[in-house]
Amino acid sequence: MNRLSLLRAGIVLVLLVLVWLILDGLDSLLTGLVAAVIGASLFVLLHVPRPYHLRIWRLPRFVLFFLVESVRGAVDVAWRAFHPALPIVPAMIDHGVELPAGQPRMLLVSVISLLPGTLSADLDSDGKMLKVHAISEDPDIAVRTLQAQIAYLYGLIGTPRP
Amino acid sequence: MSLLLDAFAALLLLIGAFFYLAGTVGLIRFPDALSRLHALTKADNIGLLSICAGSALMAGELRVALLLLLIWLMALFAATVSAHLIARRSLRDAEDSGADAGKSPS
Amino acid sequence: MNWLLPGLILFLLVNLLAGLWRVWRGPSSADRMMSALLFGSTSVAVLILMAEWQGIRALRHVALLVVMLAAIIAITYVGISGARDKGSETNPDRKAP
Amino acid sequence: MVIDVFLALGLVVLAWQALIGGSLFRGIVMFIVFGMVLTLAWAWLGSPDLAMAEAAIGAGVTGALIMIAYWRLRRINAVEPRDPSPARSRLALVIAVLATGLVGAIGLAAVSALTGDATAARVMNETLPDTGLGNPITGVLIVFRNLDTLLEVAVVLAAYIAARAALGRESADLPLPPAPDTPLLTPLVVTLAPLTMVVAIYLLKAGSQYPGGAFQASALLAALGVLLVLTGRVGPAAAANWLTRAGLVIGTLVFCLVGLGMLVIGAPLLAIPGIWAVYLIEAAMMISIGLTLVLLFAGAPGLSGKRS
Repeated sequence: MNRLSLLRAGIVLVLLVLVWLILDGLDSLLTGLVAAVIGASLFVLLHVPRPYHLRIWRLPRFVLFFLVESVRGAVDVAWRAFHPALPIVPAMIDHGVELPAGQPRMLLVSVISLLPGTLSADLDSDGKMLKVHAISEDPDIAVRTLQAQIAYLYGLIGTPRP
Repeated sequence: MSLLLDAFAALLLLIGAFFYLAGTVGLIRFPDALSRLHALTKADNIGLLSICAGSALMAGELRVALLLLLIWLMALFAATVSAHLIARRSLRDAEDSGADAGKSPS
Repeated sequence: MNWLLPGLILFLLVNLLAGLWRVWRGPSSADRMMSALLFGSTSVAVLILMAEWQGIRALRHVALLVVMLAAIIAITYVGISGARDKGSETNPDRKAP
Repeated sequence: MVIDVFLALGLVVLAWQALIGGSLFRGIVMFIVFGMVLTLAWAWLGSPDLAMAEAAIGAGVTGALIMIAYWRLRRINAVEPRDPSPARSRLALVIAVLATGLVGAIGLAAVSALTGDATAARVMNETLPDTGLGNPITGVLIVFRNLDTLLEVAVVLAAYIAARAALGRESADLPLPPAPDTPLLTPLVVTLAPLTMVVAIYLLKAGSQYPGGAFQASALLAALGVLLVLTGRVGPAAAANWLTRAGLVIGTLVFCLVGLGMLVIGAPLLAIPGIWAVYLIEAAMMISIGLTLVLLFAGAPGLSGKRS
């Protein structure tokens, strides 16, 4: 195990202790530590080394982007649901994936479903083409913006704009 | 001040309930499986966030707030993964049977 | 304020049973499954509100449990509905070692 | 009050739909939803212990077990997708009337039961502090009525043995659906697994004072096991190795050893010597029940590291 994986296991351990504190308070910290160590060893057993790691100081920006966009997505879909005419134009669009495999690509696939009007429907086997299901007109810009945001989060590009 | 806080918490809870309603309306009204999935995933996610936030304000306790945050994060994770998996499944089933599951003729 | 929490709980329950229509109607199994997931996330919200209303902390732990199980049910569904069509001819599974 | 009525009616409708379902899959989904609403009903009645057990066992693990059974039946074409309803029998009405009568009688008995001083509940509540336990449910399960609990653990073991006996030599060939090949699964498993572990251990530990306990914890662990089996991280094996065997019997074994050990030191059979024994028994039960449920899901006598 190299130093990076060790660091990751350590972070997981700290997070699990935090979860224990949330659940149990300070009553029995020792049991919590044992539980967290068991959980963290399970993590080490299961986890696959990931070559990309996020830039933690860029996380707040991404979280903000994500929150704003998912609220917009929810408002948009609520508007369409209550609209008497049901303004929905379902379309399936293939979109190229520029992000590398692993965490960045996984983040793209999962977050797309919460943005306004887009839903990740399928990723082909080599992960280069993402089928996006859309209910509004043009999902292209949304997907491109998200890709840029994720690439920026992982330090792959210098600016969060496409 | 406390009254204002309570009113804000109540507002958040009401907003949450509204989004849950929107999700259900979408689930019933939208024309095909994939569109319905849009409604559910997006509306429920914000609905739960709003309810968690309102409830955390009402409880006024850090541990409760963190637990609710954990619940929301797990729900977010579970919802996005299952939305993708179900969309994918229904798409491939449609391709297998030659039927039309939310595809436009493009 | 007293009516707010029970009112919301009732509202969400009604909402939940309205979604039952989609489980009943289908038409595809994906529709049924996603409505079940809607039930899951609505249940979580109801449990959180009940915890607040009744002052029982452990109900929030129940909510956490429901959230963690929802993902597992979804993956089971995808597994079982997935290999169904091709299963008979290709047998994609393992042979016993 | 409105909520009580609503929940009760909803449960009846869901139970009816789960049984009657127009298609078998609809029945399964109705059953899962029934489990969720039952969870809410227990929560509304103020019993988080039962709500947890129902969520984890009723909706979660049983739902997964029924789905995998459905998939296997479809594979061997044992089920016609359109006509799942069994043949009607004339006995059905008689059985229905008798069952309703029984439920009604139990309900009447429960309503008219003594709530005053003479009940066992009062005695238990008075003696509970002596045991060091704070959660009366764990008190009943492990201290006051532990012969019942011991038999429950034994029943789970018996279920595994019965399943193996019924399957015979074929059990190694029960199919499992292939793992869905999406990049999202690995992060999900890697996140859920450690978290589930911590929450399960918390439930076990909390069980002595707060809602929780071995059954809830084991159901959660079983759900994790099901996830690992479905994603191919853990596969079925043709034979149980010694570790699996030990895990299967440890619950019954530890319970019996503690119970019998009391005879040696002159205490009554199955007396519980202290809070440490409660934790020991509960931990052993958690391992056995969780493991058995996963093995029943995998339809195999044992587990191996990875599915090929």
